[in-house]
Amino acid sequence: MQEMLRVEKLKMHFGGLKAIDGLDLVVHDKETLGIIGPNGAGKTTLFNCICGVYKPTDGKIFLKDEEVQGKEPFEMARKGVARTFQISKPLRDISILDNVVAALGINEYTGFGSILKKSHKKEIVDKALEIIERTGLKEFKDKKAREVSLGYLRRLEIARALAINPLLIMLDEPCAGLSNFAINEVIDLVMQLKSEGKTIVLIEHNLPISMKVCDRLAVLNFGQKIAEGTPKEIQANPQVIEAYLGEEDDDHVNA
Amino acid sequence: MLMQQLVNGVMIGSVYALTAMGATLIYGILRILDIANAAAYAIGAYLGWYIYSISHNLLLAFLLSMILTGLIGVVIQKYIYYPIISKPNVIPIVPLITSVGLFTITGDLIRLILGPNVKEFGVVFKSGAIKIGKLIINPEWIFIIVLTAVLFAILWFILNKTRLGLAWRATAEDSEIAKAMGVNTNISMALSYILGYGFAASAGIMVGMLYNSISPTMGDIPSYKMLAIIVLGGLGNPVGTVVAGLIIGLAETLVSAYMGSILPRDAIAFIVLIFVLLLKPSGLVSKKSA
Amino acid sequence: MYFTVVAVNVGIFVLLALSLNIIIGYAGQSAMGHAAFFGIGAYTSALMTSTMGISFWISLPVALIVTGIIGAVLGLISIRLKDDFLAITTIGINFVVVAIFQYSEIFGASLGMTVSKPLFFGVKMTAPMYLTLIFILIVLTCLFINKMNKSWFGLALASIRNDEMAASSLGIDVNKYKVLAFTLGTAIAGLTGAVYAHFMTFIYSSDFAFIVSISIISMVVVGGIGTIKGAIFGAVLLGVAPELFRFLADYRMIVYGGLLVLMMRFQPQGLLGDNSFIMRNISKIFANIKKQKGGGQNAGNA
Amino acid sequence: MNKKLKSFVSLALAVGMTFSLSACQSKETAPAPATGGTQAPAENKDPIRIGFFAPITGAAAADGLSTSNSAELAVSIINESGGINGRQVELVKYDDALDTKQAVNIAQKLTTKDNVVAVVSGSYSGPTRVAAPIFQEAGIPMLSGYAIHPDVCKAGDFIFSQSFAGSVQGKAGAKVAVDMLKAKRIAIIQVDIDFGKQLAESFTEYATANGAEIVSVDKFAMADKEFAPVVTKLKEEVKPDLIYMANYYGHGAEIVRQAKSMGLNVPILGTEGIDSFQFLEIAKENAEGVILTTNMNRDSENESTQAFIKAYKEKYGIVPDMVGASVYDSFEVLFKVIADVGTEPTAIRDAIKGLKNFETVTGNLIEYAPTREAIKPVQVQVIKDGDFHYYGVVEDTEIITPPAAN
Repeated sequence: MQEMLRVEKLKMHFGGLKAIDGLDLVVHDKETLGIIGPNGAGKTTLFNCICGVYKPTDGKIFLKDEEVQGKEPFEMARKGVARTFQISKPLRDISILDNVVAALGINEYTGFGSILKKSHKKEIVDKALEIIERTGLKEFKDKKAREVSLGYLRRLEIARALAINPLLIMLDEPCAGLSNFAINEVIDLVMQLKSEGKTIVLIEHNLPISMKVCDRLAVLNFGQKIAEGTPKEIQANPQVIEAYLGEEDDDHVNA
Repeated sequence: MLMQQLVNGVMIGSVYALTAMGATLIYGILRILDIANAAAYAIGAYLGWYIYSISHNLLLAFLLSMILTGLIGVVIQKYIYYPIISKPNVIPIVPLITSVGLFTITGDLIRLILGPNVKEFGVVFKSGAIKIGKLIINPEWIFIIVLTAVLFAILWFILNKTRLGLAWRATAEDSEIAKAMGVNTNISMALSYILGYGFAASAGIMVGMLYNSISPTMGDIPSYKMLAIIVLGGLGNPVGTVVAGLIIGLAETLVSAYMGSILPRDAIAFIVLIFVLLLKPSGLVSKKSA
Repeated sequence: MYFTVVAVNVGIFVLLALSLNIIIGYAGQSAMGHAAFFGIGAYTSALMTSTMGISFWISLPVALIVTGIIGAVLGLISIRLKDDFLAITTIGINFVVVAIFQYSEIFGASLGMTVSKPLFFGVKMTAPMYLTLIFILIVLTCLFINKMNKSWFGLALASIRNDEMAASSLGIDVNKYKVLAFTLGTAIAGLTGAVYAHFMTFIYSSDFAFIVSISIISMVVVGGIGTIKGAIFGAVLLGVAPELFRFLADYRMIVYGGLLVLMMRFQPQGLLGDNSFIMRNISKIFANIKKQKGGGQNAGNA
Repeated sequence: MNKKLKSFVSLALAVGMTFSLSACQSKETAPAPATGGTQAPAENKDPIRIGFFAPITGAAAADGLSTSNSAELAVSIINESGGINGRQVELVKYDDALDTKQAVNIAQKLTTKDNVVAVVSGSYSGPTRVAAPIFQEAGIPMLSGYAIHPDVCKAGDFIFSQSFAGSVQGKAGAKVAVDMLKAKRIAIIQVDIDFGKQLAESFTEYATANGAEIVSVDKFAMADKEFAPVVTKLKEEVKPDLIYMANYYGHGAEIVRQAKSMGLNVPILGTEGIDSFQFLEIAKENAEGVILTTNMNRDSENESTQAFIKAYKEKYGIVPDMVGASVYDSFEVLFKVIADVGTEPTAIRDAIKGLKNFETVTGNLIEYAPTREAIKPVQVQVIKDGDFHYYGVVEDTEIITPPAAN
């Protein structure tokens, strides 16, 4: 199997806090890799390092054999790494359609020259509408992003990720805060992408979901990978149960 | 001469710190860059002048003027700022423009009621200048430095040692969460305005005494210099504000004493500000170390 | 003639509001020192025409470019500051630039600069000619902004305004576009300054003080931030206000300040902003007209 | 669709604005006569309209009030005495808020809509300077009360300055410093606007040519209030034997207060900028002994001077200051020439040019120089017992005649 993404000895320290501390990780082409772990394990920090939001303290990141650590977020996006955000970040005061069109322009943002290029050309709008149709946002296409509910904003994030025609899609807790109904819809959407052969990295707190969707799981704790394997293997791993599942139970008790 | 100039600088710096203290408090809690705080400074000075001229009691002039100006602050907060900042999707420039409007109204109102002319404040310290060796210190200066220190101590105490301070800090973090925690955010905000405008009033009186003059345009310079100071101090941090006030006071004094008239004073304050922000984008004293 | 002159003055504010709107309205960056760039353009062109004897018509594009370059440099410097920090830094830039005008002999220092009246095909420019020039510039600026809004550039600015992190995840170089927005906005302000200097025939450092920046921002916000019509409407409204309120004599500034407060209190989105009182009614009227038209057609069919 | 509509609306607005304005303009200008009242028959009983603008609001509102008081007083006195040749005078007054943009609008309104026959500026140099070319082009005479920017009168032959040129007062100050006060080492503190700059420059020129040395120059911004650093420096390092203050009353009061409290006991020489009751009020006893050059002699025997001071005090409850007196002068000049030659603006201009030895409240106006700046003796006053009193007068022709236009 070909490698899509390789993370080598990645470290991300904030002052004394070691958010990620010597992490190795491989994502294969066309697989869906789940990242799980308790709160503060470094999952979102990992995403931010891969996407260029943080400059890693140490270590290397390869995207298809190209060294990419320390690149700017917009460069990573142009290289084909699409992401969604845990706290969704829609472009609130423009329409859903424009949100998707903005993503389709990924290679058009060249500077002053881009003033001369019209954004809403017919083929672009058609393409955007197609993505909107696929992600189930059709009836909201003319609504402003701030006017639609959270469930649809998650879809919008996925729609934008698709629109940049990515090599790799990174989804950061796409189901957090959604109703069961909305969760199922988002899962269906992810399964659909998976069946189309997209490479996906998924952070998902909800274990049953990760188990159902992912081909492989990597478990993080304290910025390190403590286990990796198929969902079945992970379920049986005592370390994981202690670090993760146990804590989850505690959470429930506390709540 | 250096010693005397340092004394001058500290004194000017204390005036700045005192002037910016009220605006710092309000920014720290409500995140409003309130130019109208300079209007409170002028109103406070005029009220203090009026009360002093009929009562000849300086303490009464200070207290009554601070309370009355603080109450004006509460009214403005309740009926103008609060409704604005509690609307969804309001850009931060909106309260700023509102404060410019309020500032314009106040200055002109004072002019219409009491005339545009400069008025003599009329409090004169009988003791005259104090001489320590070659150093000369005016009694007004000592008064200003003491007042700045006292107000700063009060503010520090309230912020760090009282329930009100806790409520303010909670409101500053997130007013929704503060409400959920049982903080009465309305009262907490009202109190912040009483103090913020009251401080400004005391600064106005103090400066009126220092220069023995008050005028409707006396708030013009503080209106923007205040902004430079609270930003330099790290936005909303009283410690930072005092440090920033002193830095700007000293910088202005030393530049005009040793480098001659290379730049107007206003520009010096902002050059210091830009320089510091480039090195430290979050101001001199960031929020954490407050 | 009086109205022509007032119209030129208002037109200058319209251009300033439109240009500032690119930075604060479209790119969402709180720039509070726009008058500095207005001044840089004014002094640049005054220097060219009145000191070096170069034609006014050449000084126009030069003022545009020079101001744009300075805007880009200052934009680069302040790019890493956000929100209130950016706001205050740009205020600071305003003060420092005014201080430079005030203290440099080359700019006439405290005496200001006398600017010679330019010629247009051998004829001294008159107020109606200035009005025409300003009008052409406004139309060109509107067309440009309109074009920009429909382009990838406009979409990039909209993305940055809404969420910088999201924008960068869509392949937008946020810092570069912010600087470009600064460059465009300040360049147009510089061009406006060039026209202003020659129209007034005298410029002085305090013509470009912070208070002028505040007026321009008020115009953009009162009209409705982020729209062409809002910027124009706000500039016209607040630009003619001092003349309109003359009959109030002494109470003029109070009324002006009061209007500002009331508008911000009750219409913070601006008079022509989204969902403002006026726009709701206008769209209602349009909807009614549409309905009636539709009804009329139906009746015709029947 | 929506965007198209948006652009259409905005374009329509812009077009609408221009057209409505130019439409108004054509309506306005067409029926109005070229200049007011010029071809009027001798029996004309219409009021004579005189324009006036001053910074009534804004940062210079105190001067605006002072000058606007004078203007109203002058007009009410002439009207009570029956007007000019039986015609009443009507004051057309505007507030420029110290804003050049508004001054341009006002000048345009005065010339094209208000049909004034002449104008007095009660404003600072900026607004007066931008208004001057407009009056020049319209052929309406303007008298500038106290704006002394050298370019004001350069606008053309319709523009006059009622104040002596800045260079005149600077030189007169230097003469006082060098000849009367025998100063050798002089420190200058100047406000950094045209007023301070011009006075300081001409002061320096004359003083250095006559054996004195300028030992320091400190500039500060108009809004500055804090002079402790400068006074400290003068006292401990510079040690001058005279301080020349080219600034206004707010600055002056603080400088003399600081000097007193720091124990800097040298003579202080001011200018007309501190000629205001406000200086006395703020500086109090610290002002005692300060000498200044100005245009009005409070101890003058001149009847009109005393009458003006009395009338002003009665009407407004305060004593007039230098800017007020200058504006009052301007109106007196206008009333005189209009009474002599009528209301035709060109005739008014010629009459002003020809005016000689006219007694005003600020003393004898000898004549207007070829640069159209008033030539009159420079009064030297001293502050004694909390009021301005006669100290001397500078009358040397070579000093009070402004240099020819350069």
